[in-house]
Amino acid sequence: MTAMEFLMLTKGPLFQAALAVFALGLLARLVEIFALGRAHNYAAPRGNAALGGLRTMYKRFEPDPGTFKAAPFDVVVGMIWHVGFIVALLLFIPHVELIKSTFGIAWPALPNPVVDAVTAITLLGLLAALVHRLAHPVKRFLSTTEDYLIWSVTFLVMLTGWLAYHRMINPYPLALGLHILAAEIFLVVLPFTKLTHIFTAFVARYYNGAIYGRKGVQS
Amino acid sequence: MATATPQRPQGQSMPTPQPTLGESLRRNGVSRRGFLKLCAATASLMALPPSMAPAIAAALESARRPSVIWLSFQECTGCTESLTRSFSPTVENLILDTISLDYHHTLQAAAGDAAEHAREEAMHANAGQYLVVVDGSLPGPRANPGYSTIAGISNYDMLMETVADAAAVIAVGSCAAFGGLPKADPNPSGAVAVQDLVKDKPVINVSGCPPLPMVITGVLAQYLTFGKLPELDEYNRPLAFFGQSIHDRCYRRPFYDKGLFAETFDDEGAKKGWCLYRLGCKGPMTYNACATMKWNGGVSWPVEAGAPCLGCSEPDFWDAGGFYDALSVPPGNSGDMLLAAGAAGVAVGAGAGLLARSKTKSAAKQHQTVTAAELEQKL
Amino acid sequence: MASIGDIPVKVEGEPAAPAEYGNALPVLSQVRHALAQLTQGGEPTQIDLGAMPFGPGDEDRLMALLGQGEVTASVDALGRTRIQETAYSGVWVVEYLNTDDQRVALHLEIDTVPRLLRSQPEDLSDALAALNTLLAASLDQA
Amino acid sequence: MTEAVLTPGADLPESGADESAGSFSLARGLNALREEMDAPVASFFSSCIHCGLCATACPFYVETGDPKYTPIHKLEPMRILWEQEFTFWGKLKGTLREKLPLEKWGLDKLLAGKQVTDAMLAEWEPLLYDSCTMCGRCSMVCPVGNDIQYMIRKAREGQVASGHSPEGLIAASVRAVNTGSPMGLKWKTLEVQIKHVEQSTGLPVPIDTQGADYLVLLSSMEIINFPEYLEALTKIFDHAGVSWTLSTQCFEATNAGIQIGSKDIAATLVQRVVDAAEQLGVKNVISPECGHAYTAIRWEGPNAIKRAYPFKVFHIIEVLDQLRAEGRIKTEGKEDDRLSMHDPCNLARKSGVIQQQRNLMDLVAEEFVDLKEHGKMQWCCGAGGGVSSNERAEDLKLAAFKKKKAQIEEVEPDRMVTMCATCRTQLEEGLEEHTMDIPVVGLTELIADHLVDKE
Repeated sequence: MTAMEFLMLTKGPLFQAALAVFALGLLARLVEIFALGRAHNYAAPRGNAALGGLRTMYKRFEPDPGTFKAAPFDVVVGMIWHVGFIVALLLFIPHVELIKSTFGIAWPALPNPVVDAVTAITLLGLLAALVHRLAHPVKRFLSTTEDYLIWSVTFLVMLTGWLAYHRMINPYPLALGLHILAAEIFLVVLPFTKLTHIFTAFVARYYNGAIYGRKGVQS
Repeated sequence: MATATPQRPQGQSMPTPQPTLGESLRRNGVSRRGFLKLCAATASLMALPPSMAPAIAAALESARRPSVIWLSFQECTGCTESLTRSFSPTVENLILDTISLDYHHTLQAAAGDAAEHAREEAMHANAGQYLVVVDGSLPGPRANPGYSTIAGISNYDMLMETVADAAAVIAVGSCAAFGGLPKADPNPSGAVAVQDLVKDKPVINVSGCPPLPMVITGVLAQYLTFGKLPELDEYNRPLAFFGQSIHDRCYRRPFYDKGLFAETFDDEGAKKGWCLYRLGCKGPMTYNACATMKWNGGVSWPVEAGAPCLGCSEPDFWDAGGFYDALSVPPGNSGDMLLAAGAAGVAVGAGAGLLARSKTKSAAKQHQTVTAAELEQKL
Repeated sequence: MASIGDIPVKVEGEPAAPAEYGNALPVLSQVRHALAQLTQGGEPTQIDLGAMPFGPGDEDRLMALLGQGEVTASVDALGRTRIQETAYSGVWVVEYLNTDDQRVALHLEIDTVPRLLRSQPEDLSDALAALNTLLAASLDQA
Repeated sequence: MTEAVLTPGADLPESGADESAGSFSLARGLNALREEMDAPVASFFSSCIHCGLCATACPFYVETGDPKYTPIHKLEPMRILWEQEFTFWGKLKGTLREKLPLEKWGLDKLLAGKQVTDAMLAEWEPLLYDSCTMCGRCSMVCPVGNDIQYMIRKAREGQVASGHSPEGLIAASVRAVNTGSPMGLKWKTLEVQIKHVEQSTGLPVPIDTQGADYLVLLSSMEIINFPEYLEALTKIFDHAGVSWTLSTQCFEATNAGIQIGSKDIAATLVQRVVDAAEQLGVKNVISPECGHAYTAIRWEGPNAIKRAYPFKVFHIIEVLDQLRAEGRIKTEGKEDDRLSMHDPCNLARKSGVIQQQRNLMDLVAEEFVDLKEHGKMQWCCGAGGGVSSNERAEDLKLAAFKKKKAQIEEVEPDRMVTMCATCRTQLEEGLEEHTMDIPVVGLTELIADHLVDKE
């Protein structure tokens, strides 16, 4: 297979397939969660559950000062690479074009050198996160194969993207194809692993906020 | 230039050993300075650094004219048009005068049986030495040969017969090199590229739709000069011309790096000459020499004219997504598929969720009340 | 063969001033480097400007930066070749033209004298032989 | 089938009462866990990426440094069950394991699924009970928003049903159901104390007063360790002119069922409170200075008995602050030493009563200083959630207290104030263990001490 055939394969049928698996899997997972439902709560509420839920969806982006003090590395590195990942995903011009063509919506993007720098920082952040996972007693204790799997999948997407941007893999169709393939692996793996947290974290935060919001506490 | 193409008199047998290029130049009264100039221009033509000129001079001095047979199959004659519009007639003529273009059914004066006879004769006389240039793709061995024939001979038969005793094959244009437009989806004629059929001879691909004229002559010049095949990339294209991407050599590259893009063909960015990536430029994945050699005698080239690179020198570029869609945009309609898959996901999830829910419900039904009495048994 | 300039095109309004794409300065610094090499080790350099990814205006800008020097020469062999010394001694613009006066190549040469201007060794011996023949014939006549 | 159709749902045979302890089984435990699965649990388990930040919020991990005390790890059996039975991916894996010769293909390890076994539940018992007070601090810090405490409470249902709950809590539950008090306290004992209060205050303690505004509940621990509470309450209510009563039918507010994690036991105990309140026709029920009792009656109770109450439930601190706001509490003088406060988890973080106690402190304290992390981010004393009733957890309980101790040392108070008998006992014992001379007082008593004498 030539590099161009590989690129066409990843851009064409594989992309469609990955997108299909992703959409199907993710929605299935989400609906599966919601379908479980919740028991009716008979206790008289103190506060507004829905409002609390919505607030917590946002609030958990800000770490509380105590957690920052206890685990500054987690907070800073975690924040950096998550933001970096999202910036690279949503604000890189080729990605904006891709989203525009797929969903018909578009937004302003960042200059390439900015995304490049953000990506480099994100890669370093991910490496640091891995080292931390291997070194920190709690993280090492908790970590399963799946945790390392999703790290690898995430890292590969970023790495191949960065290498393709810098044209460090030749010829370019191969570089781009590898990046697209990595993204497809990411999409396919997402619904079936804890990568779903990208979406379910907001559901979880909502429930957390609603449970506490009902009791009058902003969690 | 084309009219200057030499036609060997009919029926004449193989001539006595031809003079070298150096000899024939001197015989024509070309001075040493003229020769130096020719070498400098040839170096430029071959995309070699000027410092290679002495080596070129030494090589050209003893170069002998090779015989060339040019076969045109499923093509639009664009490649020939490109070649005949080369901008530097002097150098061009010298190169083409030096080769012996023994068969080219668009350019040659002979027609019909005489033309075919010329081809057969050249093959016979120069067995193992001649070059075959092909433009156009051809119906593959399993396709209906009737899609393209010349003088009642199928393209496939003619190619295989002609190539049998060739020294090398040069596939000129994206059709010959990769199948091109005829091979584009759904490929009704079963078109294939030359390299799909010729496995036992070196094949040099000079892709492009059409290729830069200088690249065509440059490859010929290289063969003529050094008598050997140039270094090739993974698509068998000469690295000298196809070693770098349009993107890497594009004068608009700084705008890409700064993130300045034209978003429509008439916006401020387009007027200021910003990067055309978002307008579908395939420069990043396209390997060709347009950005430096340019077209029309160095006047301009597509990107300089404000048009995104179509990626015409790459395999299957017709099927590689819309010409005006950004490189990152996949071909096909993902949106509808996404909706369908999403709907299926909702259905699957609802099914799975309801099953799970019924599991909690049946668990609740099977609930055995914990009582103090039974707890007491544990103490 | 008609040149592209012969195609009748009417441009309405003033043509826009060519933008400058910033590729002149890198070449200039390459020239500076080559000149330093020439000064230190006597090693000449040739730069093929045809291989530069110039945008519209870049070449004009480079030429304006290099300026004009004292020497202008023309070589008539297989068409004209224009040779122009720049304002910087040792930096030469060499433009090769074909018999139709179209540019075939554009080089910068960083050297004490451009190669093409020098008499070539092979031509020297030919010249000597020719002179000998001429003298012999003249002496015979005399 | 016919029977099932005729008696839909509810009337399945009550199996517990007459069966032996052998009826607690893995199957019953797993069934109990299945009952507890809901959308929040599924979203929580889907979201955990093992960042381990919950560990930094847990006093048991912070003070021992043992990774097994990481809160989310305590839920591993429940997570395994969820993944296997409540995700299509898990079910698919299960089916593949069953139907395909994975071992032949060398894929058995890849798709290997851990099984929840009886041994596993036994192993997790100390993690779920001894090293967790269900304080909910982890639920506040989890970046993806997992309410871990919510799940711990649910996981304990499975532990009880599988027979893997601590002896101390079982005993407390049995006593609570059988005698009306987890400590086996009878009304007679309380009656003696009531007499004593009436004598020392000269005020009547109303008992079984029909139609009173407030039904006052107590906790056994208060009755035994802190008899001052009832006296203080009597004085304040007399002072503010509150119509209140005790009930002979039910005086105990605490709920061992909540702690051990049995909604059945919890329902039995809550039902007694509801019956007493409904019989007396009170408008409000007051939960005493006890944390989990408030959670039990206020939040879990209605769900345990599956209906809303015809009365409102308040913690005593809420009532006092209401009276203060209405101007019905007149105080004089203030404590002049440096006072700090411990928020009980159940009251503050888990119930939203945070400002009220501070309003009351302003009333009676000259120099009140909050611990650095307080309110919803307070640190647990280490004794709640049944840990104090679980003798096996004694060492861990004291270890966890070190976090509280460090917090107290930071602000160097002369005395600590709190409003939960369990917290108060733990603070007293813990401070004594570390030979720190910092007395602990209940907020209600502190208010009572400063009431303006009636004319």
